[in-house]
Amino acid sequence: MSTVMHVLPYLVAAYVFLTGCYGLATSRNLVHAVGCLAVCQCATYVLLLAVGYRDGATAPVFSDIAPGSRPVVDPVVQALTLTDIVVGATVTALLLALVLQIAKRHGTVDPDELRELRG
Amino acid sequence: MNRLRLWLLAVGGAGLAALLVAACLDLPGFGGRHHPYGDRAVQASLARHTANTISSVNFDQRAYDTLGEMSILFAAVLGCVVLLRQARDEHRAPPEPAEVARPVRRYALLVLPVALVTGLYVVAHGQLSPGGGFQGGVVAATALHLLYLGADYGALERVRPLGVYETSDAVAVCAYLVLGLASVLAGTAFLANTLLPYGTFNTLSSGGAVPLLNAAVGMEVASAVVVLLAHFLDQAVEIEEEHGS
Amino acid sequence: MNGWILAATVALGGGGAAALWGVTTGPPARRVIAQNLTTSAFCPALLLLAQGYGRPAYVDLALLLALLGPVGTLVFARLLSDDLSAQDASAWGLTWTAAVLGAAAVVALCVAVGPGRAMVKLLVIGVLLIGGNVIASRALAGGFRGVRGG
Amino acid sequence: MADALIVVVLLLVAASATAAVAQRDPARQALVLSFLGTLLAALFTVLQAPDVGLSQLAVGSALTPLLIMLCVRKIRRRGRSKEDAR
Repeated sequence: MSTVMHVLPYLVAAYVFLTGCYGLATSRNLVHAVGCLAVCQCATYVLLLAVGYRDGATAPVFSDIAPGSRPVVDPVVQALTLTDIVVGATVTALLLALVLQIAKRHGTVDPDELRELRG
Repeated sequence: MNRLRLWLLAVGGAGLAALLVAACLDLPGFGGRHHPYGDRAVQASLARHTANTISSVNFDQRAYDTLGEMSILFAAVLGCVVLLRQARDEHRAPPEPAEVARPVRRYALLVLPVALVTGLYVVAHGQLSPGGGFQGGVVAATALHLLYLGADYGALERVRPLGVYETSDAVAVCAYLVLGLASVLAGTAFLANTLLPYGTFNTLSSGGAVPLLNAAVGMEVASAVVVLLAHFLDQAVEIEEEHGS
Repeated sequence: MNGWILAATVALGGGGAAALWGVTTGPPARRVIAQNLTTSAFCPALLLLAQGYGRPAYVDLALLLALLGPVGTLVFARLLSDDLSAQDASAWGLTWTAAVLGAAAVVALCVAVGPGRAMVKLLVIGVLLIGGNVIASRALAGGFRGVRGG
Repeated sequence: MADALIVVVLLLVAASATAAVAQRDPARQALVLSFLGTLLAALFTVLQAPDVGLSQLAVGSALTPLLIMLCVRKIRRRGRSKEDAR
């Protein structure tokens, strides 16, 4: 159990990332592709937080516990993940705006049809 | 062509999967005790009387990175505004008000202030309990859009003078920069948290400049999300293409 | 470790698996109902986790979910109203069962924390959760008619 | 006990990520993504990161689905008005 437990979160992160990549590559709709990219981003959150986890520890937030009374998890990766989520959300918004612009200019959101239009 | 692409994807994916699994097996085990950066970050945060260590990392120890994050958000919103502007061959057609069931309308109008206050609470307690400028800003901005969901788009447009939100977005980014420059003028590094007294641990005014930077980020995020959603809503609801063009 | 975390595990595992199944299969109406069920399963689970870890600060997560979960459902109810109006998207039995389970969790937690500020916060979350879910169900069952234009 | 909880939530995350990719219709995918966002918030709580959980909740439960659904509606409306014009 314990050896599996030591790598399981990382493997789940890798699996989620690869699944998102598969969806991204085989997508027939650009809006769906943006959703798949969001799934890829989820993998990075899981990986970062898994690196910072400590068994039996709690969050390094001392509003309701005394400092030093319990072991705490790594706050640095949590701050990184927070930035990651913000950037992920803005990337999603910007890409969706681009998709809308493509739909307007070319009349389709299918990447294959778009390639044919290009000639 | 399509078969070739799938084969290429399969080969690349298998290679990437093998590399990722090899990397995972070599990573320090999940739940280990060795977190040198984390321990030092907690000590630094406690030395500056900030109860929420994550806020301390974001707005004190790595405040410069947060400035980068803010500028990404600002630039992304700017990009969306440019991409989603009303083109020359489009016109605006005010939508007909939707028929919303009365309980839903009442719920939206009742929860709207509650959600706004919750957003402000999350921003204000960012340096104490879980939360902070980003989370609270998104909640407050989402709360405003209950007006669209529960009433109709016209009601939202009346309480949302877009220019004000665009200005406050820019003002918030400037405030963050000015706070950083203030510490340079005081003779320390950019965004160094040495200017203000650290205050009493676990009170609203503790942590030196952390609450101020937190509030600036909260304001920026809230107005950025409002501007962003406004342009998407305009596109989805109001702007129509001219026929026969 | 303790019963609270066990209860949260059951809520997250059972409720999560059921909601995932509902969200991925079936007609659109059922998927949206399952999306609404997500909030009513996860919000009590987050409350139980806060109690199980002994961290009152974690309660904020449940508060935010109780506020924003129904908003998410309203988004779908409004923007999918064309698809939903063709089918019957009401599931009152399920809604009230979820409401009773959520209320039971909140009452159990209130007994555990005792009177005080924490209890007031728990009660607020409970009211928001149950009210939000009932209203979201109402919105799904034909709360938006004729949203063609807007 | 804590490990069992983490395993349960991680497996659910893997399953719902697969489901999100497998749904080819954007509107249906948005439903799964909103579920995934809430589930990730629960995972982050279990991994003792309430701050991150809060922001995932704020973004994933309402904001991202709203953006995707608005996008879908705009594209659908375009298609409809094109057909009307024809």
